[in-house]
Order: sequence, then C-alpha cells, then structure tokens
Amino acid sequence: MVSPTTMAAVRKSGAVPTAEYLLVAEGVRKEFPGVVALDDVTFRLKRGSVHALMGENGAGKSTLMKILAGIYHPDKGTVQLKGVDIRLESPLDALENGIAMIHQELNLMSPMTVAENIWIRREPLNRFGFVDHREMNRKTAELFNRLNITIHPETRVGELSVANRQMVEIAKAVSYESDVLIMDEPTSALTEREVEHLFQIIRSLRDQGIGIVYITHKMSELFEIADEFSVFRDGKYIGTHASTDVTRDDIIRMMVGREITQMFPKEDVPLGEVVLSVKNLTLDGVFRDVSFDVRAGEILGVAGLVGSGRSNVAETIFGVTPASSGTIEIDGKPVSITSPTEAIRNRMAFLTEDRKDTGCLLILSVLENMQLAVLQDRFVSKGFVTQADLTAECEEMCRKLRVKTPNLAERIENLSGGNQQKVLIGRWMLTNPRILILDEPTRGIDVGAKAEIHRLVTEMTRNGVAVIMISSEMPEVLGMSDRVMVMHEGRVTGFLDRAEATQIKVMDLAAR
Amino acid sequence: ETIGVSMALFDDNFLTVLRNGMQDYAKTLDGVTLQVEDAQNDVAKQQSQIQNFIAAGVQAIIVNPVDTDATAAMSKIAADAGIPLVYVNREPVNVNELPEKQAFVASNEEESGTLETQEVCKLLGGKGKAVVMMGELSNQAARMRTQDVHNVLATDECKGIEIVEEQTANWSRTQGADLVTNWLSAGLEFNAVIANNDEMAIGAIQALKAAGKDMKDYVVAGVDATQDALAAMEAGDLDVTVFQNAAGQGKGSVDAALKLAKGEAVDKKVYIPFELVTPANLKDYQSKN
Amino acid sequence: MNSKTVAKGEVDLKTGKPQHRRIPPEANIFLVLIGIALVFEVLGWVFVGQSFLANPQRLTIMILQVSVIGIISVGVTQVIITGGIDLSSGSVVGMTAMFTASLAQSSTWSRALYPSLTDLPFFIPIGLGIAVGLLAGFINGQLIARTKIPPFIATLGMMVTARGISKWYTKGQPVSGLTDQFNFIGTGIWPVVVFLVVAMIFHIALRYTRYGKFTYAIGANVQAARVSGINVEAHLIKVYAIAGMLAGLAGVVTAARAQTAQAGMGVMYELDAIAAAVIGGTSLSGGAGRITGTVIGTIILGVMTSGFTFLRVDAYYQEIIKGMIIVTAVVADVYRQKKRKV
Amino acid sequence: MNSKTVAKGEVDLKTGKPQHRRIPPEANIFLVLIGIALVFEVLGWVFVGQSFLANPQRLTIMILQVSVIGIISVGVTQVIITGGIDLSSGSVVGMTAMFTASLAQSSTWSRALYPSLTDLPFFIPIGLGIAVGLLAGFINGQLIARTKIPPFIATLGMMVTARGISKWYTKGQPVSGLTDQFNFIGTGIWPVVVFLVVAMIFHIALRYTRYGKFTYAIGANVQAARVSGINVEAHLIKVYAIAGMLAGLAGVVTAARAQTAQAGMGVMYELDAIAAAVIGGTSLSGGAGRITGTVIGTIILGVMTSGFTFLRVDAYYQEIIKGMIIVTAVVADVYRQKKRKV
Ligand SMILES: Nc1ncnc2c1ncn2[C@@H]1O[C@H](COP(=O)(O)OP(=O)(O)OP(=O)(O)O)[C@@H](O)[C@H]1O
Ligand SMILES: Nc1ncnc2c1ncn2[C@@H]1O[C@H](COP(=O)(O)OP(=O)(O)OP(=O)(O)O)[C@@H](O)[C@H]1O
Ligand SMILES: [Mg+2]
Ligand SMILES: [Mg+2]
Repeated sequence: MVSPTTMAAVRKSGAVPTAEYLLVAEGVRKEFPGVVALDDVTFRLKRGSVHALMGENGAGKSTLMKILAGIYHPDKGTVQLKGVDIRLESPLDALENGIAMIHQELNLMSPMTVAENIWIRREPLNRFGFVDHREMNRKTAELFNRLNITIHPETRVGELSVANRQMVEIAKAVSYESDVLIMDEPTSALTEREVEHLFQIIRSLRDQGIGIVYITHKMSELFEIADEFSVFRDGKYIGTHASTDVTRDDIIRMMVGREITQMFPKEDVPLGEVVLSVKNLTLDGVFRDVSFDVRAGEILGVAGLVGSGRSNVAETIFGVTPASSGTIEIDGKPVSITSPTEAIRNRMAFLTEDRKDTGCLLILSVLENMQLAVLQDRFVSKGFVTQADLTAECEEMCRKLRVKTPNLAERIENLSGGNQQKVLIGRWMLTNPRILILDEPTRGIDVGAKAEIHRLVTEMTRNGVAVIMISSEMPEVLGMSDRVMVMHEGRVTGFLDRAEATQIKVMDLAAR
Repeated sequence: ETIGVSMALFDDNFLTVLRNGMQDYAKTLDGVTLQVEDAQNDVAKQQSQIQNFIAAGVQAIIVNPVDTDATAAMSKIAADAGIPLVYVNREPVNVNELPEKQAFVASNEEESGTLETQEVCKLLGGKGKAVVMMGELSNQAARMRTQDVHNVLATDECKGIEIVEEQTANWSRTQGADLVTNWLSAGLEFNAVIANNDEMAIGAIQALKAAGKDMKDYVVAGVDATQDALAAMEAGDLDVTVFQNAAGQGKGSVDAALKLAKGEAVDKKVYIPFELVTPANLKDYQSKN
Repeated sequence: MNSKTVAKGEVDLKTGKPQHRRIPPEANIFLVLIGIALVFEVLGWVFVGQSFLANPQRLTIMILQVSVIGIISVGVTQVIITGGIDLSSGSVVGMTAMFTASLAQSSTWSRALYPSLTDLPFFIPIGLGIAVGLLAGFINGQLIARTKIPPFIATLGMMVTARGISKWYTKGQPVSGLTDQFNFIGTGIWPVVVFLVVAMIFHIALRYTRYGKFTYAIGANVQAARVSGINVEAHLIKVYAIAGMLAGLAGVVTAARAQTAQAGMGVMYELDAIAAAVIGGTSLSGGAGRITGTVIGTIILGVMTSGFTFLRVDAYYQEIIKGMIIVTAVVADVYRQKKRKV
Repeated sequence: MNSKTVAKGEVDLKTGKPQHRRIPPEANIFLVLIGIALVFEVLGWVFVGQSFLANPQRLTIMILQVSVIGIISVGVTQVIITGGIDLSSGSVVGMTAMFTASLAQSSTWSRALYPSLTDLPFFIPIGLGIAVGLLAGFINGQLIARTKIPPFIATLGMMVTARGISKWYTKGQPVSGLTDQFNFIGTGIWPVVVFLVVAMIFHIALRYTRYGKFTYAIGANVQAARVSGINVEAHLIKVYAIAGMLAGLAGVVTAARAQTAQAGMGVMYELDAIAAAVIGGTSLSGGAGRITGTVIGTIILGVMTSGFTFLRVDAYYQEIIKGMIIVTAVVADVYRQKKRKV
C-alpha cells in the first residue's frame, strides 16, 4: 500500500501510470449501526468515460462515493487508484490524489462569497502571503466563463438560489482539475436548461480523459450522458453494463428487482368545485399578479425555469412570506394567511423544496420528523401527545412509502436522501390536507419510489384533494398534471391543458 | 462640591453600611454631592473609575480599595491629576509614603480577627476544636482575619484549641450552611466555629440547628455585627461578633476628603478601632450599623 | 438475520416498537456519576477510613446544596433545547429573592421594608416572587421572539438589569426577619422536594406533550418547525417565561433557605445551571437534551462539593480539581457515546 | 426589478459587479456608537453643562478602561467565528497576571515570591506570561478538537481550573512590587496601543490570510470545510491557542496597569468580551463577525461607563440602564439590517 502523500507527489510530477482503470474499489464493506450500507461491492472506473451509478434510495451509492472521497473508511475492501493500492485517510488525501466530489447535499459556506467557497484552502496568495482577492475573483470569473455560468464571484452563496448553489458546487469540483470527478445527483435541483449545460461540461471533461462517476435518479438523463453503468441494490453490487447493451427497463428491473409498469399512474378523476382561488397575488420585488384556481381532485402542475418564482408563490400561499397584495380564497371565502399555522388550520400542506434547510429536523428521529405537522390539531389530548396511536399511524405511513430505515427511532440524518424525502412527504400526508402544495416532490427519489409517490398523490386526488405540484422535471409535470401553469420571472405566462401540454409548448412559455 | 467614591463591592453588607454612612453624612452637608461607583471587586475597574472621576472633574476621590496592593498606581494617577484622594476601610500598601493631599481612614484589620478569636478562646477556656470558615480566597480581609485566627491560637493561652478544618464559604450564608452540613456528615467534631464574617456564621448556626444540635454546645463567632447577627446573638445562637464602625469610617473619610479639597491639612492616618460585641454589651450596638 | 430485517426498515409489527431499543443517552452520564461517587468512596476508605455514600445526611446535603441550581437548570435546559441560552437566571434569582423576602417579613423584625405589609400568609410572597421571575422570563422571550436579537444578548441585558434592580431595590441592604411560615419551604429537604417535583413535571412535559415536541423541533431546525405550522415566536416566549418562572421559584427557595435576601444572591448560578445541563447531555446547538440528564449533571456538581469536603481537599486545590472533573466527565460521556455508535 | 436581480445573486451585465455594493455590516453598529455618544453629549450640556466628547482625558479613558476587554475580545471573536465559545479568558487573565507578576518583582520589594528571580528584564515575565496564556488556550483547543466535547464545557473547565490555579499559586496573596520597566506597558495609553495593534493584526489576519478564511469556513459549515480538505482539528487548536495567547497578553497588561496581581483579576471579563463581540455583529452561530465590529462593540462598553460617571448617574441605576442599552443597541442593529434587506 502506498501512502496518499507519495501518490500525491507522483501525481504532481505528472507521471502517467498506464493502469487500465483509473479507480478500482474491490470487496468494499461498510456498516453503520443497524445497517449494512455496502456489502462486498466492486466498482471500476475507466479513464475518459462517464460511469453512471444506479440504485434505489439507500442502495449505498453515496456511501461508496464518500469512501472514494476519503470521508468514510471502509470496514473491509481495497481501493486502487491508477493501479496502486491506496488508503484515503481524509478528504484532503482524496483531493490531493485527484479525486473531487460533488455531494448529494449542498456543502457550501453560505456567509462567504462564491469565490471564497470555490478556492477555499487554495486561495491565490500575493508575494506577502496574503490572499489576493482580485486574483481570486479573476480566476473565478475565468472558470465561470469557461463553464458558461453567470454568477458574480463576489456574491454571497447564501443569496443564491438552490440551482445556482448547485452550479457553484459543480464549478468548485471542476476547479480541482482532478482525474476523477464524482457527481452525486448534481441535477436534482436543476432544470433542463442547466442540465443541458452541465452535460456539455461533462462531455468536455470526459474528452480530456477524466473519469466521471454520475449518480442520478432521472432516467431520462441516463442514456444521454452515461457510457456505462453499475447497479447496486440493498448495498450489494448487481452488475455493470455498457449503455449500448441494455434498455431503460432492464436497468429499472436490475435496480428494483421487479417491473415498474406505469411510470406516471395518472388517473382521470372527476374534478370538483374550485377549492383554492388565488387572485393577483403579489410579493413586491419577487412576483406579481399571479392568479389561478385549483379544483378538488385536480393536479395543477407549475413549470418554469429556475428562479422563475414558483417556490416563492408557494411560500406566499402557505403564509411563510405573506403577500404584499392580492387575495386568496378557499371554497369561495377569502382567507388571510399570514403564517403556516393558519395555512394548516385551513387544511393546507406544503412540502418545501429544500429538505435540509426547511424540511428535516436532522438530529431528531424519523418519528419526530414525521409527526411534527399533524400535532397541530390531531393526536393531542389536553396537551399530551397520544403517542401510541400516532406511532402506529407513522409506521403505517412508512410502510406505504417504503421508507428504508432500521426503525422509527433512527435519526433522519442517517437516512439516504431519498428516504428523507419520503418521510417529509409522509409528514404532510398524515395531516389529511385538502390543499396539497408539493415543491419538487420527487427530488432525489428513485424510480420505484417515485411511482409510489405519484400513486399516493393520485389516490389523494381521488379523495378530492387539490394539488399544486411544482416540478422541474418535465416528464413529471407532463405526466401528472391536469393543467400546467408556466411562470417566467415572477409572472404567469400561460396555462396549458393536459391535452395540449407538450415539452416544447411549456419551454416556449417558460422562456418567454 | 462633588466627591467621587469608588467602593470595592456593593454586594457586601458591611460595605453597604459604610457607603450609606457616607451618603447620609453627605446629605447633612450643604453643597456636597457624592458620586458612588461599584468596582465589583475588580482592581482594573476601580482604577478606571478613578480616571473617570478625574475626567469628570470631581474635587476629591474616596477609594475603598479592592486590593490594597494596587494602591500605588492609584495614588500616582490622582497625584498626577492633582486631585485629593482618601482611602477608606482598607489600609493601602503605600500608607507610609502617601503623596501630598492623600490620606486614609480605616480600622486595623488585624484587630477584627484577633478580637474575635481571643473571645472564642476565652469562652472555650483555651481548649477545644474549632473550624474556620474563610471568605473568598482572593480577598484581603479573608486572608487577614484567617491569619489572625492562626496567630491567636498559636499563643500560649489558646494553644489548646485545635483547628480541625478550614474551608471557604465565599462570605455566603447558604454556602456556609452547606459547608457545615458537609462537615457534620463527615462526622467532624468541633465545638467552635470561627467565621470570617457574620453571614457565614449565621449559615453555620442554621446548619447546626437543622442537624438538631444544641447551640449551647457550640461557640459561634463572626465579624461585622450586622443586624441579622445581632438578632442571632439576642436569640442566644451567636456568641461573638466584632463591630466595625462603618458609619464612623464613612463620615471620617468624607470629612478628610472635604478638608483636602479645601487645601486644609489632615492626618495621614486615621484609625477607627474595632469593638468586640458579646451578649453582655449587645444592647449598645443594636441601634448602630 | 436480525440486522438484515432491520436494514429493510421493517418495524416489529407485534409490539409496534422499533427493534433494538437504544440505550437512553443519559445512561452514560449516569455511569459517570456512579464512577465519580465510587472514586470518592474508595478514596474515603483509604484516606478517611469512612464510607462516602453510606451516610444519609451526606446523601441529602449532596442534593440539597445544588437544588436551587437544579431548579434553574430545568428551565435552562428547555431554553438550550430550543437552541437558545439564558444568562439571566442567576440574577433573576437574586432579584426575586429580594422581592419575595421584602413581602415575607415578620412584624417582629424592627426594620421591615414595608412595615404595613408584614406577616402576610406565605403564599403571597411566594406567588408574587414566582410572578416576578415569570415576568423577567416573559420579557426575555418577547425580546428574542419579536426583535430577533440573539438570546445571548437579550438575556445578558436582563442579567445586568436584574442585578441592578436587586441592588437598587433596598440600596444594597439585606432583607431579613422573614416569617417562619415562609422560611419553612427552605428547611429540611423541602428544597430537594421542590427540585425533584419540578424536574419530574418538566421531564413529562418535554417527553409527552406537544409543548415538548415543539421545543425540540424548534431547536433542531427552526425553519422547518415554522413551515410545519409551529408558531415559533409564541412558543419561544413560553419557554423563556417558564425558565424565568423557575428562576423565580429558585429565588424564593434561596431566600427561604438563607432566611434572608441579599442583592448578591445567585451570582454565577447561571453558569452552574448551564454546566449542569450540558454535562447532562443537552446540546448547546439545540434539539437535544433531557431533564433526567440535567438532574444527573446537577447531582454531579453536588457530589463533587461534598466529596471535596469529605476528603478534606485543600480549598486551594478544589477549584482546580473541579474544573478537571467537569471536563473529564464530559469527555468520558462523549467517548462512550462514540464507542457505542461504531 | 432591482432588488429581485440582486436577491438572486445575478450580475449587472454592464458593470459585471453585483448591484448595490453592500455597506459593511459594522457600519450599523458604528452608527449606534455615534448615537450613544451623541445622547451623552446632549445630556451632558443639559445636565452637567459640559461637553462629553470634547475632553481628551475622557476620550482616552473611555478606551483605556476597556482595552483589556478589547484584547481578549479579539481572540474571543475568532473563537466565536468558528462557532465555538471561550469562557476561560477572564480566568486566564487572572492566572497569567499572577504568573507574570511573580516574575516581574523588583528586588526592592521585601516580599518577593522568588527572591532569586527579581529584577528580570521586562521581556521575560511578559514573554512567559503570554506563553502561559497560549498554553491554556492550546489545552482548550486540544480538548475541543481531539475529544469533541463542546467548547462550552472545555473552556468552562479551564475557567474553573485557571481560577483555582491563580488562587493556589500564592495562596491568595497579591503579588506586588513590580519593576518600573514592567509596569511601563500598563501606563499612559500603552494598553490602548496594545489593544489597537492586536486588533489591527487580527483584522488583517481574518480578512487577508488563509488562517482567516479557514476560520470563517469552519464556522459557516464545518462539514463543507472538512470536505474541502481543511484540517479542522488543527485549525481549531490554532484559534483557541491564539485566543489564550491574547488572554495572556491581557493578563500582562492588567498586572502592569494595576502594578500588582491578585487572584480575583479578570472575573467576568469573558462575558464582557463575548458581549463586545456580539454587539459588534459577531454571530454566536459562527461564520460571521469582524474585528472592526468587535472594536466598536468594546468601545460602546467603555463609552457607557464613562458616560454614566460623567452624568453622575446613580450607581444603582447604572447597571439597569447598561443592560437596557446593550439590548437596545443590538435591537437597533438587527432592525437596521433587516430594513436594508427588504
Ligand atoms: N452516517 C450514517 N449513519 C447510519 N446509517 C447511514 C449513514 N449514512 C448512510 N446510512 C445508511 O446507509 C444506507 C445507504 O445510504 P446511501 O446514502 O449510500 O444511499 P444512496 O444509495 O445514496 O441513496 P439515495 O439515492 O437516496 O441518495 C442507507 O440505508 C442509509 O440509511
Ligand atoms: N433574496 C433571497 N435570498 C436568499 N434566497 C432566496 C432569495 N430569493 C429567493 N431565494 C430562494 O431561492 C430559491 C429559488 O427561488 P424561487 O423560489 O423564486 O424560484 P423557483 O422558480 O422556485 O426556482 P427553483 O426551480 O429553484 O425552485 C427559493 O428557495 C428561494 O427561497
Ligand atoms: Mg445518495
Ligand atoms: Mg423552487
């Protein structure tokens, strides 16, 4: 075994070993308390190729990648970099050996500027040893130029939208000029436009001989970008294939272990009365004159480019950021909603888009996370929580949503990203809402579970629930919505019925 | 005329009496205002207060030193500014080389612990076991009074008294009570409690009573002659305390400051003696302090 | 295989309980407490030739001397769980002690502050004292919830202000001569009883009521709590008001125990209270902590004090050793928790 | 719309700069400082018939009396930026003051602690005093980085231990009779100079060096810092060691100013230092804060003290008013920042 520092030195010298594979992990095992995340897993990455890693939520993809990035240490197994055994002790070891990673959850320092985030630990210094901010900003601008990103280097990351933050993460990873680039669901916060853009970046990196590991749950991206893919299931390695050899359904079967017959189980439900009616809703400086109706049993899809203000509209309706003007009516009666408490009292539910910031109580258990919203009006008697009933209900919900967790007392932090999302969906389903607002409901969710969630949403519409679904995934919007509302820069640019909605028409309205 | 007063600590019962003595006396004088500040037991804060007084243009300054070793720096600051300075209650280290226009009014701290312990020794007939309760360890009076205890018990008449335990209760009544309870639970045997102040002595009494002890079997002694202490003495629980003429010190210091401000000469050292208080002369003190 | 089933995220359907119940986190610190006590026991036999623990009087005083800290600490724990901090509790103790004592004076005392308000039935000074604490906490809560200033600053302001008020109230004079009726609550093991009852009530409140669930949720992620419909502001005001109320109660007990009140009472108690909570496993970043842990943390402080006196440790060394024990206790706790995880 | 574009972090394409360059956050608190000073000025003319500010002596003492707090506060600010806290600084001041003074005694003083080590050249006690502070800080850092106990507990342990050590060192006796050479650093405006030089150095270090960037990064998101390859543990040790070193320097200055050292020095300074930092805009949740803000926060504390004496405010009211001003200052700051955002 060679020490990481030696390897780093070799890499710096520019010597190019000629091993067939850039990176090989063999017989890797990793156990967490109560969970075997990886069991005898093999993974090989070729130079100059994009290797997609597929698997259900909790299959162990992120765990393996974190091992390759020096964050976790495997309990068993070996990692070879360019044919040499290596043990990565820290993220720094990995970075110095040319392995960079974009994490599934954003990992940025929000109070700091974009440039500071990208060059942290590698700040350009002037001859007195002080950080040269001008040079740092210049290098950032240059990098952004190359990657076609329009964010000013001196902006604070905290002020960026989620999508832009994701772009910063990507730029940061690219800036390491590594040999191996790991991307753990880089597109879950991006819309088609940025995704296309990212693919250009990836292709050019691949052509420079870099090996790229790409994790995604968006099946549509797979064949566009991947050269080969490996499939994991329940922490076990299932197989590796070239993307030319198989079909999409084959992959799904390998991942899930069964067929998924219907991706979007949309049912036509007879539409009822108008439940929610929004008129001329305006939040100064953010969006204006937004008007729409949603009927019982209807799914209103909301499409638009990143930053078009879709999430802001949802937040305003739910009382998180009360409107500056405009009216909201429920069942024809005007209501004033100035806080989420009142929104819930009006039987609304709102799944936010950022599960880390506004969703999960990371250090609390799955149970505490799931039961939070329902405690507003149910399962409480004389201030005491009727825990036994509530726990039973939460268990039932977990089973319905196929949440993968050792038990309900597990910290939600320890769940895979997709499973966290399922718990949050469960949180709102428990409240039996009449109006359900979903902001990117299936972000980071695997195909099987996605179909499951769609089925549950459909079931709710059958019971007369009105659904507003914001989504950046075009197939989801088109597949699930009765109507699509399209937004652009804080204004509604048009509505499309299910029958007339196509990708082209939506994109046309979104870019108007 | 304005006199700036920097007190070591407002929370201290004895110093409160002294401070009130000063203020009551100033009220009887025409055109004299006192600006009293609390140094909160912080040497640096006290020094800053003196500088703030100078900047505010007071005519004289009275200091009740937090740390009597820190007075050299204060004397210099005041002397450089040409403003009279009077130390009160605690004897400054530079008492013998005080600059012009400076003086001090105090009681000799050596007397308090000595008077207290001698009386205890007398009551015990020179034989017995004593526990000593100390004030805050970083405090000068606590050190002095504890030293006095040791000095007296080293004399021939009192050699028969053994100090079985010596701990701090930080001047506090509850900590004093807890300390004595802890001692009793350790099976410690003693027949005298010599405390650095009355509050701790009262705490000791409370603990002894709570443990069902007969107060007749114990000699309890404190210092300060506070109202609570005198009440305890009247009830037959406290046996010895020492009266320090706080009001007298306060009055004396204001007088000295005023004289210095007018350019008159004053004695460099004014000692106001401690007085022993026992049930015999209790009545004389109940209206004082 | 068990681990396999668990990995599937299945729940044991028969009992409805998740499999492999975890050991409660305060079990650890309890072991640390036992460890410290045993060390004193052994040292006791070696150096003093006596048992440290087999002495009912000592067992009482161990808790008695920290029960005031304990009462405060229960409130402080709740504040810390929300992700806040309360620096004002020590000063509020002082302030309420002064106030409650001034209404509890006996007519036989010649220097009563309000000669016309002596010999009041005990519940009046007690009730009003607690109310003063509640008010102080309520103001803390209002400041924090409405103006969004950091709790550290709001309660620091209250700390300084309340201490000022207690000095000003009687111009520094102690308030003594309290009625026996009032003093009763401070005698014998009553302070211990008050402490344990308070601890029990809030242990239940935190674990089994909506109030508790919301408290943890706010500390874990205030944004998520708000979006989930919790009225965060209203809840924070409640939590700080309760902390203030408990500090008020502690002030009442302190005055009754000392049978007097003085402006300097309660100085630095806030630090001991926070220390007790943190030793007991409450996380200063919010979202985690339990009253049982806090009680154990408090008792650790008491055991140390008694142990030092018992072993006749020189006063000059006591603080040095105390500092080291606090650190070691928490290190042992962190270490054990880490080990269990792997 | 303008605010919309900016809020999204987009760029003004013509200039290539983010629109409306932000006012530095400490501008706010600077306005608060000016406001407080002006209030005293006006009240001065009304009640005392004198100018508050046009008095060079007063302007000096305003800063002089807080320069020790200021020196500590510079270190504490860095610790808080990493998301930690340092409760030990006040005690470390006391401990180093004792230690440094014991090596700075003059042979003319009859009670020298080490009679054979008198009249040493001034840099020996100063250097060793600072080293003792550094060591204390280093131990804090080691504890926090290696054992992962909360900084609150590690530094609380150090607080108690260091205070114990200072009492034990000379059994409570003050250490006096220091050489004039040594005392020099505490005379005149030297403490102010030391404070401002220290502030300047660390202002630059935080803004223009990697040390600074790492400090902010760890406080902003420790996980992100770690995956970016920062050795978080090593860095935290540095930060706490520097905070300890500055507390040591503050101890030296304190001893030189008072021309003596006693075990009670520096009590509660840690709170004032933290308050100064927080008033100056340092966030207790880490990641944000600047030395300039801390300096202004420190001066606010000094202005208040001088202002009260100047206006002859009764000592009983001083604390009450001080508490309220601290809260109001921060409320004003928070309020102004919020307004600018919308
Ligand atoms: N720190 C941890 N502690 C305990 N369990 C963990 C931890 N990290 C991951 N796990 C568990 O390991 C398993 C694999 O998780 P991992 O994050 O690798 O899944 P994933 O394939 O990336 O899923 P997703 O598609 O949802 O991101 C999951 O069951 C998860 O609950
Ligand atoms: N001023 C701001 N400061 C920080 N974050 C902001 C600001 N304005 C908007 N955001 C956040 O940016 C994100 C995206 O903005 P918005 O909701 O307006 O667009 P969107 O159309 O929903 O885009 P997306 O596709 O990213 O959801 C939201 O999470 C919002 O909270
Ligand atoms: Mg993952
Ligand atoms: Mg959005």
